[in-house]
Formats: sequence, structure tokens, C-alpha cells
Amino acid sequence: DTRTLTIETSVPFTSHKCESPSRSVDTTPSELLSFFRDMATMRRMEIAADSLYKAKLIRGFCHLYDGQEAVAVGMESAITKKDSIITAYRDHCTFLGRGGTLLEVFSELMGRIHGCSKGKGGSMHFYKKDSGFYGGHGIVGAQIPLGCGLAFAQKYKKDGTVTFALYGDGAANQGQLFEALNISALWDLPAILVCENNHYGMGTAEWRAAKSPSYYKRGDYVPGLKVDGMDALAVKQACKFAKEHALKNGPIILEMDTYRYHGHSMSDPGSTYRTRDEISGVRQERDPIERIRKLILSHDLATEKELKDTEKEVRKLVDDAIAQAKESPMPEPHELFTNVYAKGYGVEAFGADRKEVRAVLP
Amino acid sequence: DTRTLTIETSVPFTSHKCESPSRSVDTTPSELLSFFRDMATMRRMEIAADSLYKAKLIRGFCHLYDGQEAVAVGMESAITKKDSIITAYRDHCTFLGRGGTLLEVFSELMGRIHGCSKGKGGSMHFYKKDSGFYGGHGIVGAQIPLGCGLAFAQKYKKDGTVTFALYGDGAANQGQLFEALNISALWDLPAILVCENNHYGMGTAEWRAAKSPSYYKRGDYVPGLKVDGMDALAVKQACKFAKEHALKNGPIILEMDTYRYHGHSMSDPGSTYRTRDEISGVRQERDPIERIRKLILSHDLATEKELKDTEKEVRKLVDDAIAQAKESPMPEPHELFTNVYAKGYGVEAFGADRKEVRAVLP
Amino acid sequence: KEMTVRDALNSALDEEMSADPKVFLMGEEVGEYQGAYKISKGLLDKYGPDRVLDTPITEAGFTGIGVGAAYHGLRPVIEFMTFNFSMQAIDHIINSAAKSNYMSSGQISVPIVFRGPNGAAAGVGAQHSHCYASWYASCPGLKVLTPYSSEDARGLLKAAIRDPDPVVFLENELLYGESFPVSAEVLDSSFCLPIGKAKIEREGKDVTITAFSKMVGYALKAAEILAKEGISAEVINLRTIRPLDRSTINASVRKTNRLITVEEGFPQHGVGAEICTSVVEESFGYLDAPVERISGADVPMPYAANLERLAVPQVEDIVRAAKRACYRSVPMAAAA
Amino acid sequence: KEMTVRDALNSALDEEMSADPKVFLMGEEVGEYQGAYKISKGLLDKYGPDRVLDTPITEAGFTGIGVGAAYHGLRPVIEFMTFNFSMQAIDHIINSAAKSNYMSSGQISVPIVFRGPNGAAAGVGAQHSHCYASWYASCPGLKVLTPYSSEDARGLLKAAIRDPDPVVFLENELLYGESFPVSAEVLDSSFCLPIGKAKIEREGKDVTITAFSKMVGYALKAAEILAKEGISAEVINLRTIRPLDRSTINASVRKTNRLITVEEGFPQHGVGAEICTSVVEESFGYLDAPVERISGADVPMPYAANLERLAVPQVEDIVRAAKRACYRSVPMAAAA
Ligand SMILES: Cc1ncc(C[n+]2csc(CCOP(=O)(O)OP(=O)(O)O)c2C)c(N)n1
Ligand SMILES: Cc1ncc(C[n+]2csc(CCOP(=O)(O)OP(=O)(O)O)c2C)c(N)n1
Ligand SMILES: [Mg+2]
Ligand SMILES: [Mg+2]
Repeated sequence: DTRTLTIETSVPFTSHKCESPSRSVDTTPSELLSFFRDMATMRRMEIAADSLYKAKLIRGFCHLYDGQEAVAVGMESAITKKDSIITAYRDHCTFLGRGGTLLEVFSELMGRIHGCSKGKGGSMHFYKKDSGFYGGHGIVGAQIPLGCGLAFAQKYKKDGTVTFALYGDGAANQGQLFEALNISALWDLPAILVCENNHYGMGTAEWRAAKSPSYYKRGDYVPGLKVDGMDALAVKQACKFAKEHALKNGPIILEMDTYRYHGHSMSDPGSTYRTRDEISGVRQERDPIERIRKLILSHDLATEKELKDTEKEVRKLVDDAIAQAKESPMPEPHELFTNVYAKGYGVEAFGADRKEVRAVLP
Repeated sequence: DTRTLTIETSVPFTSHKCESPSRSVDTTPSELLSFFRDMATMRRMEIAADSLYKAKLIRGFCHLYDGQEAVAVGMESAITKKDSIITAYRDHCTFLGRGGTLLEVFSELMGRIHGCSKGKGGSMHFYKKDSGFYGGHGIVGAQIPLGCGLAFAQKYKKDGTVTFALYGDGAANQGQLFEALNISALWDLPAILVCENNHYGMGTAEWRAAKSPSYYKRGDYVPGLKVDGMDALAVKQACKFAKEHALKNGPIILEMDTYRYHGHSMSDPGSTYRTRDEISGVRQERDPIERIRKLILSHDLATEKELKDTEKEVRKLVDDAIAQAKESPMPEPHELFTNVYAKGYGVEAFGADRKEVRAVLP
Repeated sequence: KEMTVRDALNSALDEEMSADPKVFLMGEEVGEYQGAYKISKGLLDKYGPDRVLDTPITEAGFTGIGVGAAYHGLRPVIEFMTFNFSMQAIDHIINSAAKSNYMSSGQISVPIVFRGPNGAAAGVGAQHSHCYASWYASCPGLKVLTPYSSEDARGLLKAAIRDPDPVVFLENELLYGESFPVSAEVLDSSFCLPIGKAKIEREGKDVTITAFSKMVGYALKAAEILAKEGISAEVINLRTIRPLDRSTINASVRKTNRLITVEEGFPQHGVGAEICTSVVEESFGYLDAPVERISGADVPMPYAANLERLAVPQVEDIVRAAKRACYRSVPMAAAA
Repeated sequence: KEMTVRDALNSALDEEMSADPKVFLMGEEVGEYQGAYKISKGLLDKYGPDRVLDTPITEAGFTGIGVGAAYHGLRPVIEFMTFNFSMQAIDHIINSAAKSNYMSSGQISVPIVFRGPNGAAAGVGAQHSHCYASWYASCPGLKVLTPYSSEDARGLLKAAIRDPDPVVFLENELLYGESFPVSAEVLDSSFCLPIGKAKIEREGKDVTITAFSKMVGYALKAAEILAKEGISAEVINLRTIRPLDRSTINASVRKTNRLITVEEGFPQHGVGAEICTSVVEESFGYLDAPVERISGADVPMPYAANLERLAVPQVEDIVRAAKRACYRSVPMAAAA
């Protein structure tokens, strides 16, 4: 069903040194239904990851995205897989948005060979280069210059494509953002800096970490938009606008006002530095899935029952993927030594006891 | 002669997020005369360093300050030695302003024990902690957070003093500036960031390195002033204003519009990326020493002859200091191993051939 | 009495802050959050926000600020949430902190401590598992400490804070929760360990095993197993990597004539390489067997549990190497 | 025919840029200024501002951009004005470049070259004289090359640019102006040297001397002096520090039974330590004398000319160490 629906964004865009896009966003019934399904899948996937973590099937750090789903799906709906995306460690849903599969997600989370990084990357290091997803980066802020570098390559190759570099409100204070932004502006790189402002960097509220938490004005001389990041349609509109802008004029900043329901990572209960009321308030009033559900219902695009069925289906897909992932084998021991280099020259590399374990690098 | 003279600055201050100080600057005849003498000394010292370098008595990098003298003397006239100053590698005159001697300068430049760092630091690493001069730093931008750290300590100790952190227009793009500025603003540190904008970072004109060369607006949320850095009185006025501001409200940025006559360092002729006309234009119209000379003459504070005599005296002082410095010995070989630590625990340290040269660390 | 390494670090910080008002703590989440790993628990409450400072996630900025504060005579303790993030600030550690006393001929001493968890944890992947011991310890001007037990943690951290020079203090996340027996002396607020001195954790006569941080525990376990097979291993807890306690190491090797070095970091130019070379330089004639080096595998840290296990030393690696050094035959496994 | 190292590097860049449009050069002053040390002279004119890019003085920013461009398939050459400044960008070199291919199981290869002068120059003091060979070479995922002669410079830089992995390419400012003979083969645009292979610069039978970069020249001079005294020294130019050519080194030591390692960097955890350890591990039984390590002094670099000379290896240090290894008596000087 592809007739055009025009829907108003929840709140106006706030702009800095540029026009605002229109609040009226064109969409279609099928787009809204796919937003619903995709976000429900992401939500369910993250909840399942939480359980798997608690069951000790996932190890180490694990950063969940529930609450922020509208950013991933809205952005994808505005661009193509030739555009590039790069993000931080909170990367499961961004990966899914790029066309990654649930099996790849859960296998990677459990360190199995069907993972998108064959089990060697882990939660923070998902990639899908064939559809323009460049990770999955663990060092706060690093993905910003990296993303500008992707944009550099796109411009160099005259691709007509752009890069979206996502980072958090905490990361927005990093000096390398300013350095990369300045260079991008000097060179008119088609880079879109997307600050996913979920209002906390770990346990630190934005205002405790930033003298100026107007992240869409960062650097001052680059245009920026503040966007309701809980509204997939607003995100879509902003990303469309930004892509056009970036191709014509170089970098632009999008600040997505969003929220993470979970704690920062699995070791953070997420409730010492914010109130339960704050969390439940956002859930009730701004939840990105509920917003789309309401739109679908109010436009009679599906019944409540149909949406519940979608949720059930999605749940089953997630459960199936987990079951499959659990069957996926651990990597072979020799994988310890693969991919250290793209070209290993047949050099010898060593294990912990070099007289016992050594391998020839492929 | 300490009667008050009130003199108008050459151009108005341009301010960002703060009031402008008055263009009318109070001074005295003796202050003007000492400005003249101090700047003439600095100028002569740098010219002499140029010759010593060409005579191979100074080695390595050597960055000269001629043209920028008004910043050093104007700043000193506004503050006390309990305030701190930190700068980059172009540090000879800043050191002199803090009360360092010509002998210390030339000895350090030639690597002799009467140098301010006993010959171990070299041109870029002058210090005079007893009057609040914390170096002399070789890594572009590093002195900015370091300076904010000095300000942190001043605030922590409730000293009522401030720190001036000087850096170039090239350094102003460094990410660590933004990081340190944000923290300083969050914590209201009494830090004054002084951008000595001489319009080139090595061979790169400011606009090629900065999308926004309004250095006094860096970061946007911190107040700033643009100052004629060739006018010692304007510098004095701005630094007074900044000190008061910083003690009350935290960080402020001063952009000093200035010029370096020499190339970046001794290996740079300084003429490939700018025209000779540009240089001679500044010399003729904005030279900081000539400005003060004119003021002195127009107010009849001294005769032309007296000023020429001062210049001659200064010349002799410089020549004497050089002669003395040439007599200063090289460091003793055992100094190779002193000051590696403040507390060496009597550990052994090694020379290039450890079986031949080793020493017990004091 | 027992104490966890976490409590040992926490109490050391607490005592030194209470003893010297110039000491303050700065880093990400050290205050309101009580520390990402709860090392600074309770300190904000006790010392207030002027002395326990939550920073933005800007390592270069706050590390530079810390070093500047040390120039001015304060005694900052800078927490890196993990040492992986110290790379964003490494220029300040090396160029601004380590070299200033020398460049200024003693005018600008830099009494600062950089601390936090270092090296491999569990399941955190390639970017969060780097061991920086050898990098920092290569640099004159720095002192590099690597506590293993609660005694080490208390004694060395207190020494680091009191020291007038920049100290890199490398903790290990996986040890934070481990308990160790502590004596009354260790618990006394005057307790302090000497920088630059290794500790012989277990005496032995057949083979010397050097280790630091978490690997000391592995070495001790290996020594127990070896003892059952009649090999008496001497285990040296290095405690300080710079200045390295060459004399304790050499004295031990001169007695046992055999050396195994153990570390979790990458092998090339690592701690083991330096120890081996020091022994070759000073005690060549005493060595009865090739020095054996056990280290992290020479690959980025993989996430998968089975590969991760292969990427870091295990007790059996140490046992095997020790047997080789003692010429006890060990069956060779196939290469991976 | 003779060629300076500067021209060798310049011609290598020129040829690779002309051969592959994906290759571009980025760094401070590489364009209009023609390079701080004129390595990129003429390239802006020839290839234009899209492929020769002057950057602001923001190493973290432009290095990250370079690595990102490499992710996307370009082949950036990043010039650090000197490697001292690479510390501002080291997180991108280690975490973003070196580890990506592994973390992504081969999806994200990173064909990038980081190059510039490394280590001590003349009179530039403590902050501008650091040798990073051992730091970078400790890190799996990186390749680390250290040219000495013009042949090395051409062959290794071309190899580095063609290589699909991140390469750290450590030049030496004091060699830029030095001329070396070059053969027609070396001058051919197809010329390339293998990564991971050392070169025996001079054959000998009594003692092996390993060196890299500027120290190769010193080692060769030492070998000449030694020859006059009847000692035949084999000089190995390491060329690659990672992957280290262990087999060439060990084969030489098995022949000469004696080893001197020479480097300008700090000794602790240095290149010499690794080479010594590799030989102890693989050729222990062949060593007839303790390995001798010649290195930079274990202090920050002093400015004063006389101290600076003491802080870096001199030819006589190598000669003395070689004689010691060969049991020729050398008079002991007093400690400094
Ligand atoms: C350079 C660096 N410093 C510290 C960390 C530890 N750390 C990981 S995530 C995080 C908080 C980041 O917050 P934000 O940028 O707002 O992103 P969010 O987690 O909210 O998505 C911190 C401090 C890190 N990974 N890298
Ligand atoms: C981090 C770093 N990168 C590069 C350099 C090399 N370098 C030294 S000075 C300089 C130019 C700095 O220009 P600016 O900040 O304008 O100061 P000015 O020299 O004009 O006083 C450069 C590129 C350095 N010292 N540190
Ligand atoms: Mg956040
Ligand atoms: Mg400048």
C-alpha cells in the first residue's frame, strides 16, 4: 500500500544556520507498517539480549538500544545502502537497520561463527560493509572522524553518497569532533554528524558534561537541526534534508532528542542517576513504537490485533534466531590467527606459549 | 614619572558574549618608557638569536617572537607574577617578560649551564616557575589544557590568581582546546585563553586551517574579546579585563591580532606563503615598538635621542649577555642523568652502552 | 583478615586524601556514580565535589588539566575508566608529564598518578583489552606500578600518591573483586611499599617465574602444580615495571638458572623481552636453558570465549614452559 | 647513480600516486609548503588539491579521517610532520586502523600508510626526539617499516602504499639529505621491497650487528673499524620491525655466535630487547657471549650538544660492544 500520507511531526525542528525542513512528512501505509515491524523487532531483540546476558550467554560489555529505535529506522528510510553509516558500541539495531540478520546479531553476541564478525568482534564491533555499515566502535568519539573519512572517500570517488556518523551526547564533547568537523567544513565533505542525545553519557547527565548541551550547534559555524528522535517520521525528514544539504554544502549536524530505557550497559541498573518516573514518563509519552502504533490505528492501516500479531511474529523470529545462534559453533581455534592482516606474508605469529602454539599468517 | 595618561586604543575591541572594556587606557610615562625598553630588548634579543643560529651556536628548532612583543609586555603590565603564564615553543620573550634574564635566554639557546633550564631544555623549553612561568611547550595545543590545569590549582588553592594560556591560530583548531574549554567553563576555572593570532600556522594562512577564524568566539559559549595585539595598551586593557572576568565568571578568550616578522622557525624563510609587501606593510603601520615610540614622542616623555640611546643600551646588554653566555660551560656529563625523576630511589640508569656508562639516579 | 583489591584501592585513596589536602581525584564517573568499577565509592560524599571531580568523556582535556594542576603543586589522581582510553591523552602523559622535570632541570616536577584498569578483562574485545605496561615503562620520567594483591594495591597506590613524579598505576579489572589476606601492618594508614622493588611471592630453587598483575596468581598456581611434580619454582611479583628491579630478578636467576617470564600483553617489545635481555646482559653465564616467554598471543583480542582463552596465558602454559626449561619432556601439541 | 633519501621518498610517492588514483597524501604543510621537510615537493602541482591535502594542525582529526577513507577503499598516505605528533592520533592508529580487520573478521581492511620522521634529530630536545618503533611494532595488525638507504626508502614506501594493511613508516630526518648509490633496478617504477625481510648489508663471521634506520650507517662504520682490528662483523639492516625477520637474525647469529643490537630509542622494552629475546628463544645454544644492547640513553633527550651526543649511540659504542662480545679487552671508562 503505497498511497501517500502526510503526517505532522510531533514537535517543530529547531534549526541553526539553516532552514528547517517542513513538519509535514510524506509517508505510506507500508512504510508505517514496516517502521512498526522493524522497531518491534529491534525492541524484542534488545530485550532478548538482556536475558541472554543475564543467562551468561553474552559476555563483556553489552549496550542496548531500546528506546532509540526511531533513529535507526527513520534514518534508513531516508537513505540508501550506498550511503554509509558508522556508530559507536550501541550498534545492534543500527546493524539490523542496514539489513543485518537476527542470526548474525545473536551469533555475534554469543561469539559464534555465524556472527556478523564471525564471533571475533563481539557486541561493540558489528559491521556490514556490503551495505555500507562501518561499525561498531568502542572508543567514544572515534567514529566521528572515521565517518568524516568515509565521507571524504565518497566525495573523492564522486559517488553522490553521504555518511551518517552517529555518536552520543557524551561523545559530543570530544575534541576530535571539533577537529573532524572543522576539516569537513573546510573541505565540504558530505558528512552528517548525528548526535543521538539520550541525555546521559553513562551516569552523567548532559548538563554535567557539557557547558552547552545544544549539540546541534556544536562548533557554531556548521548548520544543525534539532530533531525529535522518538519520532521516526521526523528523523526521516531530517535525514532526507541533511543528505541533500550535505551533498550540496558539506557537513551538517542532527541532534536527535532520544532516550535509552536500559542502563548504559549491563552493569548499570540505570536508575541511580535518573528517576524511575523520568523513565516511565518517556515510555508513556514518547515511546517511538507506540507513536507509530497510534498512527497506524488512527489511520486505520491495521487493527490492534494485526499489530499484536506482528509483535508475536517478531518474537518468534527472535526466538528462532536465538535457537539457531545457540547451535552455531564457536570459531575454530585457528581463527585466532586469521585476519590479523589482510596480507600476512606467511609470517609466523605466536600464541601464549610460542613454543607450543604458532601459526603461519595467511 | 607616574602621573596618569589616558590613551585611546588604536581600534575598538570586538566582544563576544561580554561587554567590551573601555578604549581609554590608563598608563603612565614610566610605563610607556618601560614598554619601549622591554620591547626593544625583546626585539634585539630575537634578532641576535637569529644571528647566533646562523652562526650555528644555536641548534635545532628556534622560533622567534619579533613582531609579537606587545602581547608579552602588555600582558605582564596587567598582572602579577603570582598569576601564571604558559605558552608554546615561541617562548623567549614571554620568559623575559616574566623576569627572566638575557643571560638565561642565550645560555639556554646555546645549551649552557646558565640557561634557564641549565641547557637541557633548549629554545622551546624555557621555564621560570618562581615567577609563574610554566613553559615553553613543543606540542601544538598541549599548553591549553595544561594552563587550565594551572587555573584549576589556583582556584583549588583559593589564590585569587589566574592563568594565561597562550597559543597560536594554528593551535586554536586543536580538539584539546575545546575539551579544556568545556571543562573550564563547567568548573568556572580562572583561565584566560590567549590566542596569539599571527595569521599563519607555519605556512598555512588562518583561513586555510579554520572554517571559522574568529578565534575569540571559539566554542561559542565562552565570552571572548578580539584585541589589537600590536598595541601594548590594548593588550594591557584586555588582560586586566580578562583577569577580573575570569576570577568572577570563569574562562574567557582573548584573540590577539598580531604578526610574526620572522619565518615560523629558522628553516622557514617566511616568504613563500605571504608577500613581502604584507610583511613590510605591518612593519610600517602596526609595529608595536614604533607605536609606543610615537606615543612617547607625541607626549614629550622622551626625546628621539633618548629613545635611540635606550636602543643602544639594550643592544649592549644583549651583546654582553651573549658574550657571557658563550663563556658559560656546557653541562657536566653527569647531568645526563639528573632530573629524570625528582626522586630517583638510587636506581641505576643506563647510557647508550650500558656496560660502559651507567649512573645512580639521585 | 581479608580485603578485596577494590577495598584496598579505595582505602588507599581515602587515607591519602585525608592525609594530604592537595590530593584530589578526577575522572569519568568517579563521583556521583561512585566509579565505573566502584573504586572511588564514598569519596565524593566524604571529600566533596572540589576534590572528587566528574569529568566529561574528554581524556586529553582532563588529563592535561591534571598535569597542569600538578605543575602548580597539587597531587592529582587521574582515573582512566580503562587504560585503553589513556591513548587519547597519551601525549600529556609522555610529553607533558614524563619529560617536564628533565626539560626544566628540576623546576617543574609532576606529582601525579594515572590509574585505572589495564589489559584484558573478560569478553570486552580488541579495543578494550590492551596492556600498556611496556609502552609506559619504556619511557624515562615515568614510574610504572602493577599491583597484584590487596597488599600491593594499598601499598603501591599510597606510594604512588606520595611520590613526586608521574606514576602510571596499572590495575586489573578482574582482580578488583578478589580477596587477599592482609596483615595489621598492611591495614595501618602509614603502610607504604617501596617503588622499584619486586616481591618474591614464593621461594624456589629450580626455576624463576616473573609475573605482574593478574599473572602473579597464575604463576603461583603454576608453582603449586610444579611443586607436585618436584619442580621448585620461585615466583617474583614484579610490582614495579619501571624502574625494573633488575637485581632481584638477576639474583633469583643466578640461583635457579632458569627463567620464565609471564605477561598478558603482546609479546613483541614486551615486559618479558626486557627481563630476558636484562638477565642475558647481567647473568648470561648462569642460564642453563633458554628463557621461556609466556605472553598474550600476538593478535588483537578476539571476543569469542574459546579464542579469548587462547589469546591470554593460562596456568598450563606456565607449567609447560617451566617444565621445558627444566628439561622435563612435554608432549608437543599441534600448531593452531 | 646517487639519490638522496628525500628524493627516494618523493619519487616513490609520485610513482604510486601516478599508478593508483586511490592513493592520496594528507598532512600538515604537505601541499603549498611542499612538505615541512620537502618530501612532498611538487606533488600538489602534479596531482592537485584533491589528492594532496593540507590539513589543520589536528592530528586526531585528520588521522581519523584518513583511516575512515581507507575503510572505504582509498589508499591514504598520512604524513606526520614528525612522529612525536602521532601520539595525538595514536588511538586511531591502534584502535581504528590496526584492529579493524581482525574485529570485523576481514570485512574492513585498512590500506593506509602513516609516515614521517621518527626519533632523534639534532638539537630538538625531549619532546621532538622520541622513537616509536617499539610501541608500534608491539601491536598486531600494524606493519612497521624503517628504511635506512635510498633503496630502502623507495622500495619500502612503495611496498607500504601497495600493502592492504596499515603500515607505520618511520623515516629519519637526518637521513633525508643523505645520498646513496642506487641501481637501475631500484630506479625502475616497478621496484618494490618485500615487507618482513631484513637485508644483510655486510657479511661477516665473528659478530652480528642488527640496526635500523640511521643506526645502520653507524653499524656499517663500526664494522669497518672492527675489520681493521680483525673482527668480521655482519651488519643486518632490519628494514621491517614488524613482522620482524627472526629467521635472518637467527641464521646470522647461528653463524657468528655473537650479537649486538643497536637502536636510537629508549632501551626498556625496545627493539634490541625483542631481538635478544628472539635469539635466546631460538638460538640459545649458539650464543658464545652475552648479547650486547646499544640504545638511546634511558633519559629524555637533552638539548645541550654534549649531553645529546651522550644520549644517542655513537660508532665507538658499537665498536666497544662488539669487542666485548668477541672477548677483546676494552678499557672500562668511569661511570658518568
Ligand atoms: C575515549 C573513551 N572514554 C571512555 C569510554 C567509556 N565509555 C563507554 S560509553 C561511555 C558513555 C558514552 O556516552 P554517550 O556518548 O552519551 O553515548 P551513549 O552511551 O549514551 O549512547 C563511556 C564513558 C570509552 N569507551 N572511550
Ligand atoms: C601536535 C603538533 N603538530 C605539529 C607540530 C609542528 N608544528 C610546530 S609549530 C606549528 C605551527 C603552529 O602554528 P600556530 O599555532 O599558529 O603558532 P605560531 O607558530 O604561529 O606561533 C606546527 C605545525 C607540533 N609541534 N605539534
Ligand atoms: Mg548518551
Ligand atoms: Mg600562528
